[in-house]
Amino acid sequence: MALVLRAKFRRWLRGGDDGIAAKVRRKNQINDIIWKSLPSIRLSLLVAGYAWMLAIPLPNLGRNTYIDENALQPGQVNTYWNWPHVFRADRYLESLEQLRDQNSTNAEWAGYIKHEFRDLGIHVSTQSYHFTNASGEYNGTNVYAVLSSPRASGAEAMLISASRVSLNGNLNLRGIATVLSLAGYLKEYSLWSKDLVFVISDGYLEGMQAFITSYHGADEPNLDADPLTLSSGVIWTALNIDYPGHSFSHLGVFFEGLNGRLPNQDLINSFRLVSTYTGGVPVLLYDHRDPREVPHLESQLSIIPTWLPDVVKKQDAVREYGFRAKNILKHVGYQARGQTNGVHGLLHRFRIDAITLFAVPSSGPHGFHALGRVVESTLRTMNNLLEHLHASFFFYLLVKPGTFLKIGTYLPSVILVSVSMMFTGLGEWTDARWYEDLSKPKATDKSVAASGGIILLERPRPVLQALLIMLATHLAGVALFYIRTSGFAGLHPETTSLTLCALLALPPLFALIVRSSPSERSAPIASILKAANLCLASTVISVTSVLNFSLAAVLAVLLGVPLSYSSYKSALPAKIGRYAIYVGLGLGWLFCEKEVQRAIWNWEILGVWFAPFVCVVYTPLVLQAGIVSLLPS
Amino acid sequence: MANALGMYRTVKRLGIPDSNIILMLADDAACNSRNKFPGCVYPAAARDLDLYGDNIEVDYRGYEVTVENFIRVLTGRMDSSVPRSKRLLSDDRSNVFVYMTGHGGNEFLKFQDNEEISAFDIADAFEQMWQKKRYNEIFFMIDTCQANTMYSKFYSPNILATGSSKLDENSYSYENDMDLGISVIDRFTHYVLRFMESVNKTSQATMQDLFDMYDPDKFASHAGVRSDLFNRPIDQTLITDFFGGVSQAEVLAPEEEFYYSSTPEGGHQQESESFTHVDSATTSGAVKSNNDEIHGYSDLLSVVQDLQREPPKRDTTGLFRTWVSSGLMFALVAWVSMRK
Amino acid sequence: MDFGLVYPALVASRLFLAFAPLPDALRHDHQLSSPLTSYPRLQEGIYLFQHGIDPYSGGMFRHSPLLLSLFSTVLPLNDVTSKLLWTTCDAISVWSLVQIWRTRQRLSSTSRDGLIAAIYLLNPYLLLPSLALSTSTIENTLLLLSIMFASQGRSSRSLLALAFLVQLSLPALVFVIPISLLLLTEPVSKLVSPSIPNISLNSVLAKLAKFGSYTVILTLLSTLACGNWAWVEQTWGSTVTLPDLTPNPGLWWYFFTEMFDHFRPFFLLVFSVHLLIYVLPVCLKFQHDILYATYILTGIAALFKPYPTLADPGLFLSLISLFPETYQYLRYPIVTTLLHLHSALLLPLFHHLWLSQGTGNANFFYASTLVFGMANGAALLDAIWSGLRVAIGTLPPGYEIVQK
Amino acid sequence: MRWRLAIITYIALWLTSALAAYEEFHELLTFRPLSDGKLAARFTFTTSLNGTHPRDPSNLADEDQSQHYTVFPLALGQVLREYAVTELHLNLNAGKWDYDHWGYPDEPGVGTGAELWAWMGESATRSVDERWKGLRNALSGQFCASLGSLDDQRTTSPELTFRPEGSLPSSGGAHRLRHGTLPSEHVCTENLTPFLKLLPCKSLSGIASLLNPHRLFDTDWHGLSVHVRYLENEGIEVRLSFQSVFDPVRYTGGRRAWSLQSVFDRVIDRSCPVARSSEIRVAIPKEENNAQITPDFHNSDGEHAIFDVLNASKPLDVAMNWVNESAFDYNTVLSGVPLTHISVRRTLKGSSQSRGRLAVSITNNMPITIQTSYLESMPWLLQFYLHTLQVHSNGVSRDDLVSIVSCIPSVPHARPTLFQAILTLPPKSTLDISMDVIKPFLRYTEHPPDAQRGWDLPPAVLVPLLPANATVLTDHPELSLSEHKMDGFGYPIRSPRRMYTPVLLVDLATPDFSMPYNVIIMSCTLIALIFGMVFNLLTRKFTLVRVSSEP
Repeated sequence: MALVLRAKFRRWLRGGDDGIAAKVRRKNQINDIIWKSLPSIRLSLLVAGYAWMLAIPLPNLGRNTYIDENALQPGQVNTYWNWPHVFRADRYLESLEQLRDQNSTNAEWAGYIKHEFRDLGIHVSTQSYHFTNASGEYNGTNVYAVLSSPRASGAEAMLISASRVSLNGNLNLRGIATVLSLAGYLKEYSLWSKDLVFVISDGYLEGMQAFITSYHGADEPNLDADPLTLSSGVIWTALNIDYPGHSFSHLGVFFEGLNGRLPNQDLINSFRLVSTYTGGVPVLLYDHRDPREVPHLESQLSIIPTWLPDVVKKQDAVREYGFRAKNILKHVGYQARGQTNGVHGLLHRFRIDAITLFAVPSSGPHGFHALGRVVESTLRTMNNLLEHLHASFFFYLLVKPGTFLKIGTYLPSVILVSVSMMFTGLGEWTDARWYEDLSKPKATDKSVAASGGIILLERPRPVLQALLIMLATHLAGVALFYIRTSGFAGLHPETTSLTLCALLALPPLFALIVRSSPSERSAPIASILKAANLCLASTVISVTSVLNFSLAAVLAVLLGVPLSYSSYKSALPAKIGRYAIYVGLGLGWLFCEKEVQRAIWNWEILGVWFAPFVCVVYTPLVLQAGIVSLLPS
Repeated sequence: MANALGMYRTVKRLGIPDSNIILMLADDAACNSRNKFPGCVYPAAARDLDLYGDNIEVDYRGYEVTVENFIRVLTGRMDSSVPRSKRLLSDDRSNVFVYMTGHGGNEFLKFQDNEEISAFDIADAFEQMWQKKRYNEIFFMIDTCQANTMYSKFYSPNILATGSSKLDENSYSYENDMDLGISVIDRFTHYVLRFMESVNKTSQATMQDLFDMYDPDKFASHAGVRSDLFNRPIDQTLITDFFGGVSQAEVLAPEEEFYYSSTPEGGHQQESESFTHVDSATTSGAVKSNNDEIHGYSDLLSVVQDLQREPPKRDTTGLFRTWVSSGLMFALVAWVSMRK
Repeated sequence: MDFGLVYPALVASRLFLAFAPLPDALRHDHQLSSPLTSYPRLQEGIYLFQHGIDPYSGGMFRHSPLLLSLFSTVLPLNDVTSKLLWTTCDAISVWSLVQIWRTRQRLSSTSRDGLIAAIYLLNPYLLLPSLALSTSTIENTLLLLSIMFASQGRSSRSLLALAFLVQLSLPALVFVIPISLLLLTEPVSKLVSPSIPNISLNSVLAKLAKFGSYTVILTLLSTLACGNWAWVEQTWGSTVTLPDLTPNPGLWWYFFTEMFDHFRPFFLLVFSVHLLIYVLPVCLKFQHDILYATYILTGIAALFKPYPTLADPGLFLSLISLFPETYQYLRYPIVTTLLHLHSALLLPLFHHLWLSQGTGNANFFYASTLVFGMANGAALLDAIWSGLRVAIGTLPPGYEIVQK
Repeated sequence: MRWRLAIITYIALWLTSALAAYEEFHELLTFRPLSDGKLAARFTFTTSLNGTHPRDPSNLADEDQSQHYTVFPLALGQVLREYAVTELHLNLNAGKWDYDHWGYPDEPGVGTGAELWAWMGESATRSVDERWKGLRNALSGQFCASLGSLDDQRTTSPELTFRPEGSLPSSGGAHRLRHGTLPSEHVCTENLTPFLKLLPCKSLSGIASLLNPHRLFDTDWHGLSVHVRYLENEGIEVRLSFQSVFDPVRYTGGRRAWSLQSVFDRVIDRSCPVARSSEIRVAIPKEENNAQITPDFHNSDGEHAIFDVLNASKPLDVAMNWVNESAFDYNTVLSGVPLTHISVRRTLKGSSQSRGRLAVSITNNMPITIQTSYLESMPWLLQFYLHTLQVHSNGVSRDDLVSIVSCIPSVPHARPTLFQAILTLPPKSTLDISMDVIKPFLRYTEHPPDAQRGWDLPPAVLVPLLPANATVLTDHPELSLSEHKMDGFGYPIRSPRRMYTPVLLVDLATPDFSMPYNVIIMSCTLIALIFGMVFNLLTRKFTLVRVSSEP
């Protein structure tokens, strides 16, 4: 039996009489099969992609974090930070509060802090800076001190910083007090292999931006800052201490940096270990507490919809899912916009792995004592480093403290969507090549693909026009960006938004009066435009996914379905309706004023690419889809 | 780190001079600025005994600790300019003691985290030593994970080998110093050293006694012994044959490594040096005079003044040459474009 | 599109771009200029030379002594002159490209001229290196000039241009044979109806001898310029021994970064020879249309040369505008385009991730260079296929073409 | 046990010293309280071999006549003879010398890491480079340091900055300088042990007995150095010195009072019998009058309180105390003016691994124009773009202030850059020099085990010079450069005041060290694929086949 089968199979392979012809036939058959099943393939890919995204927070997905760099040895040391140092911190706090109450000037703050550092015998200096952008000016004075460690060459450094304004808007007095007291305490050690650089930066972000850019000699267009008079070595790691409240219950870790750059995961993990085991302080992602810990707040913390029946809501798996989902959503919110929350994010672009320790304000139980010990032990851990943190530990998705997803487990979701878009585009492109010939086939110039008896003729494709349309839309995007970031727009945001919306939305309507292509002989522009649009979008998504996963995911959600199913074969009202939707999708953001403001500020002061990206890449892509839906078939 | 230094101290205590010890240490634990107790390395968290002491000679340290150097030390294939303190000066009467510790695995031992030495390498090196008559007997001791696999490939005669753990076993650290933040010494070495403390130059303790001391429960691993290549009965082999007197030994470890030998000649050489000092000489209490005027910066100044006189000259010939060549280049182009 | 209008417009806009404010990082970008073509290194060499230090005694300067003597004497290199010079080079290249097209069509002017010019000048692969003042632009210009003169049958000029090119970059040796063959044949398209031309070996040898003599003269000039032979090892030698492992879009650098020391010489030999293997087969297969062979060889050189920049594949991609007859027989143009799109985005991105941002490691950029290699390989293969496929023309219904 | 041994050595040494007389051994320990509460201590052990000459390199071929030393270190002597070294300087330092607050060091060579330089006469039989290699290895064996890796990639001859400190014998050929630095080298007990073995009294008696590694290696800065020089019509002199900066404030928690016991954890019980002179000198702070030194010192030269260890009462524990100072007040000193003529800061800007910018800013603290020589001897790990050299004085571009004396560009995998220039510093102003640098890409075999740390780059060396007609200095005697530093025996240490900048750390791009096989496989696969397909197309011929089934 088997023998017969094998013989049959072999004959099928060899194709009986004429081998080559049979091979070609078989190839065509396979092509036909693939071609026929293409729509279902792309659909299934799309569905699979979105399903994967939804599956990311599942409790049984993800693995426990571990320390990859053996040298770190987190939490292996005794800490000697103790009440005397806490008292000193309290004394600093008192005088800082005086400064606050007399609402002193930047210079007075700087003067006081400088004096205190000098009293400790640490070389200290100040740097005043001056930012100007469309929306206004920012002045301030940083204080920075370099404790050059004994016995060491001073070629490496660690940075401990506290910004004067906390990330929740209050003054970060306790943070500053902690740093001052720590400086005095750490000076008694002689075991630092790296210099310690203490920075009390003015303002919230801009102070540290001024300091770190002039430390690395990077030139900022709209920054005017004093040169630094003290220098130290290469900064490897940094801790930013943010302690706005009176006391705290948890330590939250903020880690997203500018343009979606993440610090090495080892830093976060070792901090988590130290904080949990040395300091005895539980760790949170951001300031997001687990609803299950605080039942009375559950209603406002949890994102599980309330209309669900309790049977579902009380399921632990469901609550776990909700908890993780909210963490991820926060992460996506920060990373996709490329913004940072906390000073640490400004350091990443200089290859400094940095995180912010945020003392989540609450009525206890912890204070200076716990924080000091955690920071001391974390610094000892960072001090153990012999090399840059280099294990490829920069691509991860923290779903909750101590649990993360490897890149292999979350990236495919986005890639699947982009692949499906790519297939759609290719299908559209090949479609446009053939048209059904209803007349009798003529003898000349036709190549025939025998597919189900229908005779398909080849036809030219108007590539150039399509490409020109795309180019035009992207140029429009550039214009949009420059106008929106101009000084005028800063003054009258609403009017600008309206006019811009109109300017961008109306011209494509002329596409309506384009007469449909004279004959079947040449493919409709719309199909080519759609194909190109989809290929470009898919490329953008897949390329972005390695740089900034959250952004790619958002793009995949926003662009995936609308672009794949943009259609030009519909009646006029439908066309208009579709177009309106696309306009809303592409330009709606113009009207969320606060978001736009923040994005522009981030671009001008910190150089975050989110705003230009939206204007020059995202909006044009959507508009192209809109134009597709306007164009005649 | 403490493992190797402990051995070093032991063999030194049993009377083998530094000149016959070759110590290889890959990291500078003692004076690393991360060390809370500078210049000290303690074998226990109690920190009662400082292994580094104030008298130690490290022959290979830092990046010098490589597989290549280790093999060269064993086989004696050295560049002529390598000083004798970095050589293993042994002959067919020398007993060599080799001790290695560090991160290991099945039949390999890591050096500096970036290269490995395999059991075959060491076995071949020993064979070379045997053929070049560089040892009489070797006692090989190793303390790593899966240590016993390292001596499984030996095939040269007169080698006695022992290891801390067998295949698929880790050898665990004895205790952890919470001030240094590292684990200080491994169990196997810790107990071997403790045993050695009971040995002195005249001790009659034999290898058998040492091996009898092995205890899987204390080691948390099964230490192994290989004596089939060894042609003497173990219970008549004195520890001091390897660890003391005129014998010779060697100790090594990749993370921190150290190796030690003593040859009769080596010994005498040292002696003779220390005696040539006494010698008659005549007195001349010439007091130094202040008046020789060689000031580094004075002739620097002259350079400076020269510089100020004429600005740095450009090499005109080079410029001339370039002019000529570019001229000729253009001539060529012109000529070619003239031609039809 | 009228060439008379398009050409000046394009050149003007190119000039405008040259003087537009551009980030300084452009000139240091590893994709746009290799150690052999980088503008800052050229400046450094000239600076050293003018301060009486032999630039070839160090490892920094690897440009030809001809450039050295030219820029240190006749046209002193400063920002303005160099921008002007590079723009002129582009203008010349475009002009000669159009000339090649016209001679190929045996027409004084065609409707495609403008398009061809645009395809060359607006090609980002060519535009960016030229804005970065990479000397690979000059190499492209010399090659195009040489091809143009060759197709016009002016042997001395074309061979001289080629000799200059070889002085600048050794891998250009692959063009010696096709150019000398091109001088002996017609540049008109014979792809559709191949007919074997009869070329006497002696005439080829004559051309080669001529080329040889020019090369010798220029070599002597170089030696005269810098007074010793050190330059040979620094310029030509570096393309063979690869002393500088700065990343580039090519396939060599990472291979020889990771190579074991004792295999290095062997693989250097293999890679260098491999580049030459293709010359004869390609010339034989396309002897009916040597211009096409030359075109294929530009693709091969761009793919396999030791220190490529984006300008090399760029030239290959732009040259395709000379052969419209092959378009309809390209098998997978869209795939090639997408590959190029991806790699064009990935190369700078991964370069940034590895060297500036530090989150990615070298393998990222290496992977993107592999993608780039695939893209170029796909383009090359498709070009060869369509170039051969043209000869058969359209098929009767029910038939398909395969290779046996 | 211990004292018996001591007595035996005492007698032996007494005998030998009685016999040996044309060799002299002097030992000196100087203390200098520093402005920021720290304490600089410096041990100097000088052995001079009078009436001898360094070996003439021209007769290196024939057998060397046997040498007989009593107190002169034999091991070192043998090395010097074998390689015919005229002058030799070896420094092994750890820490960063803070010129602004500590002033000039007593021993000028304070660059972090190991530094070795030697003047050797040329010889037909064995070339200077050959002997330099031998010397490196010999010393690395002698002092347990990895000086062997000071190979050609790190050796230069900056003759402008490193002048001979002694005299060069007129006999023999011209003399050549070889200089190399190893910034990542560290100092530890294993270096001190052989160092002590070179001393006639080892560490048993005399001030050498104070050299307690556990304390010395805990200091903020410490370094040991060996200097050999030949003085015309005197002889060969070997100076071993150990220099360290203690921080009494850190030990005592606030006060800067110190004593031998507190800093060394030892006192002097016995003096070294063979020493001609054995002194402890404590610099007396000028402005502060509340400083008191115990016990009463024997004599003083105004600046220093001098203790003669040979006939002081044992055990000797010198102590210094500031009466009614409960805690040291930093606030006054840290705001004070720098103690050196110029202050130097060198940084490497930029965070990319492909290029950066080297910035040196030099401040002239003097009211007069100063000239300094500036030396960069940089391994090829950092390559200079000299054409981007920019010079700004107080923000104004002043290219005329820098005159390049010599520049030898680097060769990858082979030779370092040598860049020497003379800078002119206008009075009370800051000179900013900066130039672009590019970071090369190394073969994966060239990276060290801890490749991701980066490479330490050697310090730049500056030598401040005054124009000969520096009369302006009358009102700044303490800052005068033409004043000779006197060491213990009233003759000048003939060394210019070299200033070493801190070392830099450059991180070079690293390949993936686990990849070689994968890379070879993947690259070759791609190339082979394209190769195969190209030749497939070129060699096979086209044929038509009928595929459609219907006729």
